[in-house]
Amino acid sequence: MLELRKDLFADERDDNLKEIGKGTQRQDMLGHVTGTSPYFDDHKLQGMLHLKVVRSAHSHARLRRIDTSEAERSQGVRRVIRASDVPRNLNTLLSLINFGKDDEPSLAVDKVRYKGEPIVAIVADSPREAYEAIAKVKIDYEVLPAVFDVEDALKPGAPVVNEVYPKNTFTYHETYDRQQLRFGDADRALATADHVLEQRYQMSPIEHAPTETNGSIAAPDTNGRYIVYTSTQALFFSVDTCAKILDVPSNTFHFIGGTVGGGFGGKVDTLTEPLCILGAMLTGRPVRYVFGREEEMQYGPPRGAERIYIKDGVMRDGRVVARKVRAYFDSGAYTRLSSYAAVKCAAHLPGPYTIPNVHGDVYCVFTNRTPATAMRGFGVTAMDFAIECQMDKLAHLVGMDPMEFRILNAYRDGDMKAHRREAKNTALIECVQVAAEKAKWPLREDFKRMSSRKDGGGARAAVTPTPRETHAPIAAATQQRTTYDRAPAATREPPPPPPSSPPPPPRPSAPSHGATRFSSVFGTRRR
Amino acid sequence: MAKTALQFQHNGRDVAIFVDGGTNLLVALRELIGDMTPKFGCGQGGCGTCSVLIDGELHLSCLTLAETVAGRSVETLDGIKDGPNLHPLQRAFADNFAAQCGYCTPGMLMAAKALLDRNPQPSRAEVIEAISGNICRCTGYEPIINAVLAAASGGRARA
Amino acid sequence: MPVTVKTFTNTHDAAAALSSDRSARYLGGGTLVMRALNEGDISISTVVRASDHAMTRIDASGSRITLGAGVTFARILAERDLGFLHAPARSIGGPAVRNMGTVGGNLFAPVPYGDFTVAMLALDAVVSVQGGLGGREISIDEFLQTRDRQTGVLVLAISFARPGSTDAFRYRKIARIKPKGGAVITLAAHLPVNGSRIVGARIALGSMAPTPIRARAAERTLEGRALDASTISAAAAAAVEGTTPGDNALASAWYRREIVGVHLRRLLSGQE
Amino acid sequence: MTRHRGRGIASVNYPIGMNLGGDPSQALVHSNPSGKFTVALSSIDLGQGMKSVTRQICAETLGVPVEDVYVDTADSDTGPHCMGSFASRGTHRVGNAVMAAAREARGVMMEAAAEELEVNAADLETDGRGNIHVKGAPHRSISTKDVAIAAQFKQGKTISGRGIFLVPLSDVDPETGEMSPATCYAHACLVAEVEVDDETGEVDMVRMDSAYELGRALNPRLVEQQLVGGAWMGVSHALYETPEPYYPEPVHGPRDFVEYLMPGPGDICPHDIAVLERPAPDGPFGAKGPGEMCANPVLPAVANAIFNAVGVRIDDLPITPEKVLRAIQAQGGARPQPRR
Repeated sequence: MLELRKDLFADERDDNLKEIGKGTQRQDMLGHVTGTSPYFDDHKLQGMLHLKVVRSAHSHARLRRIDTSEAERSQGVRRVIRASDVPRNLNTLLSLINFGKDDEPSLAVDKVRYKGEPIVAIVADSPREAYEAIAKVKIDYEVLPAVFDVEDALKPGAPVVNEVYPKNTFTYHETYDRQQLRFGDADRALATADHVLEQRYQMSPIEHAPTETNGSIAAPDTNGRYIVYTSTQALFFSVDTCAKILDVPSNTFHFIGGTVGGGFGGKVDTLTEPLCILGAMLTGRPVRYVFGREEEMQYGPPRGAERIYIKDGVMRDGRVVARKVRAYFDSGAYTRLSSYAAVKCAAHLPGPYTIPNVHGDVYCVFTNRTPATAMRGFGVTAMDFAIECQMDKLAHLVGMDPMEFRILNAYRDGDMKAHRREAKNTALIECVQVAAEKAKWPLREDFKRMSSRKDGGGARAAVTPTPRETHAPIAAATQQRTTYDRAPAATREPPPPPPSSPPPPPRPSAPSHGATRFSSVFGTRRR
Repeated sequence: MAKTALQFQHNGRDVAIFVDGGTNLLVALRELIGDMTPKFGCGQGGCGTCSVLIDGELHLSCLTLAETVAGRSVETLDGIKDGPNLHPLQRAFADNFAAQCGYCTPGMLMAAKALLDRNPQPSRAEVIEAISGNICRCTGYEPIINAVLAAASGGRARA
Repeated sequence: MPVTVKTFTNTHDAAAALSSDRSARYLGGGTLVMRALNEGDISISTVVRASDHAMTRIDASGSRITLGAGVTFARILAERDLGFLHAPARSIGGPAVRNMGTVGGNLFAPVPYGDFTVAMLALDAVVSVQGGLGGREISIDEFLQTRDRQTGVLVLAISFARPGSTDAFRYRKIARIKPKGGAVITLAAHLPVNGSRIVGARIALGSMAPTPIRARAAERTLEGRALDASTISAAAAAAVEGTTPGDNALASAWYRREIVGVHLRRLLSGQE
Repeated sequence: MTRHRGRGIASVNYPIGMNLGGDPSQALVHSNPSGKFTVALSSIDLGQGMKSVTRQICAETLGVPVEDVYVDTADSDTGPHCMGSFASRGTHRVGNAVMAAAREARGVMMEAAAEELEVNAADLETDGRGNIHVKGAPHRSISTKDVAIAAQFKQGKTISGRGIFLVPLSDVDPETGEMSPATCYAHACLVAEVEVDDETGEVDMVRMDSAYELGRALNPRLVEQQLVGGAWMGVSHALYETPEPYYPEPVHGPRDFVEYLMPGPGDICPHDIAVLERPAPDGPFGAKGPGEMCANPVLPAVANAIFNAVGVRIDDLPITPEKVLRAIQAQGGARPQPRR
């Protein structure tokens, strides 16, 4: 049951609208209830072939020899696609926005880095014939030690998962093995806090489990183009990824999609389209490549696991004065989108609370498992779990009601957030108050009267002096404040670094490959 | 490849096709008949998106050997409308916003129809049981349960 | 090689076809064989069917019940005389799977499937099979112990004695998902009573070993006793004895061992 | 007594759109000669309602009934660029692009109407029912259909508009993490009530009460779909789901919907939702985006409710019966906390 609380923030809204705010029927509902909504797989083309991939049997292995000769002679096989057939067999999804290094082949070349990694693709007249050919591909593996735990992967001597990132961590700003967040002096505040609580949290991987599995159908179209029916969640992402991997201009493709049987983040990776189009290019026939359910569950990318350590300092009166967070994103064998999630996660710290001292280190770590990708709440869901369990424990520790504890610490308009931007348009306090009301959870009067719009800013708008770390470069990045952001309130000069500190390493002059720079111009990708 | 001739009733019409050995009914309906309303979700019997009625009984078309429907009646979502008019279940699903991505909807509707055809006034528990073989990843099931109950009580909008 | 479908009108011919071809599998309700084909199991290249009506016959009129191997769970649920089997039949899949899945196929279903067979094991069923050379009857205990070697035979029927009272047979499937979920464990108990004493108790457990097994230690604690609190506690304490559960996606071996006694106690004492 | 009830809460915020901005979306809006509008997008409808919400935004902005607008999604030949459907960016980014395009189209439509009515375009208004009239003089009116005919065949005007929305890219300071990750945030607080079986560790959901602040509920029924379905997914993440049940050991991964656990229709509980609307200054009609954050408060709220019920803290997801049972055993039995 849903109730609209029009009484709250009414003065900030114009409710005199005609179409907005109405519970209008979905444009696609009639199509859905009659089964006529067109999903990618609802296109059957004459003479369609079927593509299946041979997947790695091992989590980490060198490929000594791949023998496809018998498979090529197998009944109904139109084409065996090997790594050497892929025009540009190395990519990373976010290269399209200039973030990260190419680190993932479409078909494994000399090494497999996770169980289930595609090695060879078979295009055959029927799925059955493709399966029969798969059984005839002979692969000679040299099994290598594998690493599955994010903290083990960071230990000296750990197996190198992906040679592009030999330290098993994504490289930020061409230098850092993590994304940092530094706001105030967390260590000093922890030293003077009434209570300190350090805890470990673990988010599981999650499978998106859309009822429609990932897939695409590609076919030669008139005038040398290819038509592609796809389940992608990001049409031009997929167009440009395919153009890069297949080394053709993007207008070679006519992508059609837009009606998708659930995605939740699991259909961003453009997993089937490049090989499907390549199959159509190499055979001149329509090709269909659809994940089976087990493939979707085990080799389709999951939401990655996250391990999070939080150390908080809290005062007897309930104020959280310091929060120190170390988080590890389990990216699996390749980057995909986890590098991005780690930055988003750092920006999310310390949750929707005004805490004057925040210290965050967020790592994107490579392990020998199915590469992770985006999912609903990407970069935030696990951190919210950790933070909110932690908040409950802190409230318990100081003997406060957990609702009132959150209201007390909630950010308000005008407060300074840890990523050094002013909090605006906040409404956490009101949400807590309304939820309490709905759940008949008693709040004391003064907590019922608190507001996101009152008593923020002032001292809460200041950046606490933040010590520089001796190991870190000191030059600050050029800040591009958006029109929505005001500069932070004046801060006191941070203390100079200890005189004994070694000189900082030189900082790259401008962000380039691998730097956290999000190009706004999509489609004019850098080669 | 040897093919087997197969005749059956598809949504009240006689159809004849030739199938390869081992072809399942889902593939036969989609690729040979051209009825795209049953969907592939798993091929394992776990999701219900391919549900159809065979002689009025709910079956999973992906686990049905096509040859076994010879001479029988197969009903899919494409056959439940009354001419241009929606079936009361279709109307109730729409009124209750019981679809998001829409991919599970054909199977859900067939499961619901199988229930209402033999039990026009089911309890909430019976509705839950009836759709329990169908996976929905979007809605949280609540609007679907409400839609089936609404259709049973005369297609009225949600209570 | 494409799949060949062979349909026979009698079970002898079907059994002969099965036993003479290692790549042949018998198609019952389709939930195992069609799934395997869909998933690319190329070890199956012949599908054998039998249209013999005996395969789908239910004989539930007397004290000895016989279910043809092709009897579906939906048909059991429609049979008033088989009320004591409604709980195990309803615990299989959703409605569509129950319209398709068969008693015979369930005998072969690996963990986490095969719950109905747990009930059959508790009821001391006898399995009628037809091999290439002839028919025979084997106890379900023996059938399950040798199940891996039974793929070449055709199961014709399964039979068992009707429990003496509605209270004498109990069944419970512990699943995480409701109402349709894979079993964490499955429990079935047949507790014949003579006077007030239990005589010939059989307790069967699913997911506590690679195939359904008897909880023999727990059975011994019940034998000759009245079903009172202390007997139930003793049975619960002994439930785990002799089991060899494994880890799977639904639960760990540790968890299964921890809860099997709890659920056996609840089953025996009629607790939710 | 083996079953214990407990309540737990969590409150969260969520950034709307791709972190750091730099994620543009475009839209094209055009009218056919009878005044019916098409919105061309390359954005994807995954079920979240992209087609429906942009349709309402377009109709409201144009001042025409929603039936006069149809949204066409995801054709790379006809739809202009969009980053895609993720990061809660659909309503906010695409909605703004559609609004900009519709505003431009409306401008042409009003000019064309002004020419027909021989008035100044600034003196005209739409009635939202397919007519344009002089402010304060409803009888001096022309239908959008007649305007479209006149524009096309008489005046030679295209009633169409282009829109793009771009939150500028923000850099990140490598050392301090200073950045502008998002321009607006949605908020939520959720109370979960659970029942825990202290002999088996099983957790049942009893009910949920929640408040979500989403800027503006552009279509409350679509918002309800997201919040109800999203909270279900939150319960699923909290108690059931994992493709790696023995993480980090990669064994016994589920292969089907029996082994991959998600709550069934018999596992759901009543959920009472309040929606708050504090408009985002840069949102279309103030809207933010409910799509992703709806699941997030459920996970910790459930974990905290379990603590309240039996006194154990499970910090590893999913919170399986095994983890609960091990923790209860480790502390020597359930320790129910004060009921609240």
